[in-house]
Amino acid sequence: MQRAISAAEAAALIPDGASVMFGGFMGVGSPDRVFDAIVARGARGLTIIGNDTAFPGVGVGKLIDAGCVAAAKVSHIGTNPVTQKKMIAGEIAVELIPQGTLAERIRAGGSGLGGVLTPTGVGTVVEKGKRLIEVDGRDYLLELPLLADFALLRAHEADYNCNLTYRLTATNFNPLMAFAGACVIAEPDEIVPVGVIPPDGVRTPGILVHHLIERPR
Amino acid sequence: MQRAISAAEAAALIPDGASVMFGGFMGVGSPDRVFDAIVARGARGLTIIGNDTAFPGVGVGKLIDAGCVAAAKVSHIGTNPVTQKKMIAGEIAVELIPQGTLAERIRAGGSGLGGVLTPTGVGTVVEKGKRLIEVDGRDYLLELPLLADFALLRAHEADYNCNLTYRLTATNFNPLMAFAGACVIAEPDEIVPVGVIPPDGVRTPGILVHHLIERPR
Amino acid sequence: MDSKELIARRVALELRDRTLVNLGIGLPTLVARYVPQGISVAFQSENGIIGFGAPPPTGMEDPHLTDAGGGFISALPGAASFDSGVSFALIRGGHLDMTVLGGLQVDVAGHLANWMVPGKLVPGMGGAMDLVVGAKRVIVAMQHAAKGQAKIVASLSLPATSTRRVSLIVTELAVIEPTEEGLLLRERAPGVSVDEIIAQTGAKLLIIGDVPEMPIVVAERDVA
Amino acid sequence: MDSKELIARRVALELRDRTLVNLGIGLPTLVARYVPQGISVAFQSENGIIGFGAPPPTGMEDPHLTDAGGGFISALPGAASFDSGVSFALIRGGHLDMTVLGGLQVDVAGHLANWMVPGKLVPGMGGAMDLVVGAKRVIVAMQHAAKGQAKIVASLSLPATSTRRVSLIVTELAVIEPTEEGLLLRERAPGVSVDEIIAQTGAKLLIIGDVPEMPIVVAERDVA
Repeated sequence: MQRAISAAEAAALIPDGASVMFGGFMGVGSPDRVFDAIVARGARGLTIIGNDTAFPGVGVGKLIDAGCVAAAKVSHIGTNPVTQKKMIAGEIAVELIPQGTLAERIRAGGSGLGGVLTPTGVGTVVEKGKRLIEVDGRDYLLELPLLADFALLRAHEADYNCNLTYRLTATNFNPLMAFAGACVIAEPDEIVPVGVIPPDGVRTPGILVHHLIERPR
Repeated sequence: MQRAISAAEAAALIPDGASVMFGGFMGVGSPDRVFDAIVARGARGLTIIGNDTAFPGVGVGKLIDAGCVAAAKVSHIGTNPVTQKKMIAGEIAVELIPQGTLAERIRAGGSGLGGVLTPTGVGTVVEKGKRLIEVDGRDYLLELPLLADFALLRAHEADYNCNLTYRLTATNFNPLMAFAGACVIAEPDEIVPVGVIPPDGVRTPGILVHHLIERPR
Repeated sequence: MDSKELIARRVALELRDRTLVNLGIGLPTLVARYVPQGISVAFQSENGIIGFGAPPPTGMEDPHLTDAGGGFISALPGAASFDSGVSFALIRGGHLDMTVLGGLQVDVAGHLANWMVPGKLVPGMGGAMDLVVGAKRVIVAMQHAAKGQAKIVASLSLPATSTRRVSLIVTELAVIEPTEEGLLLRERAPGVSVDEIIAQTGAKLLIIGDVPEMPIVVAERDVA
Repeated sequence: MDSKELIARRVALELRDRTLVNLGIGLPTLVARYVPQGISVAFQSENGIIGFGAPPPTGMEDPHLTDAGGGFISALPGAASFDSGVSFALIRGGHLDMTVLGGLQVDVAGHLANWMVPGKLVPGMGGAMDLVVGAKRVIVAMQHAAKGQAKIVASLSLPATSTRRVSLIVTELAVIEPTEEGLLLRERAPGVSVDEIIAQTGAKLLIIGDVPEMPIVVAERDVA
């Protein structure tokens, strides 16, 4: 077992230009303390990968506000006018990905698949540049795996082995991203002794997690 | 909410010739009471889809012994000499599928994907008859979705809404198969009132389950 | 009754017992208020829960429990929560009986556009493309026209959400069913004439015999 | 010390601290007994658990908790259980640091065959193909020869498990590393000469300088 690190230490691990997956859905289930530390560090040029860009001043929206982000691969930016403004100004390159496809691409990356075939997006602008593959007379898009230099997770409980649990709709993309970051950093609400989380209660095996952020004080 | 049914009622739902997914790994986490009822009904010509054929007289092995099975799509038959004997005699058509590929094909079927690309099996006899697809210079096999007429699950707890939990290594293929059966039948160890299983404890949402087998008495 | 409420009360009649239903953000969310008596529906929110309920009492909001718009919700007894992979396995895998979505345009082929207005508004598709592809029935709940512009059109000027034909369009003026032959006018709102509907529609409507007034759910329930 | 124990004690030296390791059924399972002091390893069983331990006390066996061979195991504090999809996401996704597998044949290219003997024995590949493709290191732990037949051969006569070159072969006679240039003889068992190894090997071995005796783990631990 290793010690938990501070949010500032985590932010120092993430270099400018890194690709960063983050849990969260409209800011719910996001690693907020790590986000604050990334802003405090003044990171630049990040590629962020997650469901949405939340709201100005909320969740990953703080990174957008502070100019940390060069590119975003997300399913939705409709609730963050700052993202929209920066996209139109050419400051942030936005790739819009259907939400289910985003989930599958992250899962494919984390589980060693070369891609998945999805019916979602066939016949729309989403198919641009992608291979169409026919199976049993139906067309599918070949969607490719997504991986990232870092995966920043928000968990509910962590034990000393880094086993994680999540809470209700704060779960969202977090368990998928735990497989897809070269360095996985989890920010839990609580840290408990080994054995407090029963084996069947674990949602992310601790072996996937490289660093745990210390408990909020 | 609807009433739980008996194992015999479940067996009566499954016609000769049906395709049947079943949970279990060497017989652990298998719907044993439904298996017994299928044998008692004298079912014939079933196509079974699961990890393995367990042992003679154990789990799905009982269906093999009783002559219920015409075809098996499994990853392993090494622990069941009866399966091997019937395969050699031409009584059971066995398709051997790598275990991880079997899991992904079932998941693809249950989640509306047209297939997945896996590196597993490339360059081996497993690739026979399959499309090879190159992504970023690496070859993958296109593995197609698996669905079945029935999915027979073994659960630990079920609530009146059919929400399910599983226990330790009895989990195995059960949660994946819950998405992939046209008719999903779950055999729980315990049935508890709604609310006893908290939302974060549910491993299979009850909306996927069509019938619950009554509790063992 | 304002037009949104009318639409929601009509859409609620499409709910069937013991089904799983996803309601889009905005107008579609209202449908949950009008579930008919005797009908038990499980609502899914694509951010990861089945069985959510009305907002909790003041001071009891849980920051880990919101709908897809980020608004506080509650969980009903027997609810189930899950990750986004499972959520879209449910949606894309054909396990969702019905989705109710807002619309920007629907064309004569029943194709929906609801996720962007190029150069103006680019919110992103979120879960809409998966929902339209995967749900067994797709109901579009929208205002019949916007700023004097017809939203039911001969062909889409906005990017499509899917090439799938939606199941039903419900507006404050009419209920229209896209069919192989075209847009079939099924019902008209109380007090609205067929001519008024035609005047506000940018695509040819099929009209067969008398067009009845739309029924609606009268009672309001405190379900979600 | 019998040959299986010798192999297991040598393979155990390949274990690294803070890693995830999968042990195949049979001989490889023995490796868990000889984890070196100061090394903390998490063992995965592909039927769905990380952190399993030795069989429980008599009468405390849990029918819901077995290894991939169906034998009763226990769970250590901090264990995690999961479904087969997650289990193989771990394996195929590169999250498994090492797997130890039995072998029927390994050829000069380091390709493994371990899942069937056509016409004789067709157990099926189970998880072996995924393990060989996905684990960061693949160790083959096997008897050097079987019934007088070499198992390390010029080319496979049995169906391959994968086209990937395995990382290391450990037998009761030798430790051999498949490399781009061929099979490199790294170590010989205590008291075994290089000539004896060559005589029992069906493929050319690369021999560079003196071949040292293989070290082994001496202490036995009660871990799993």
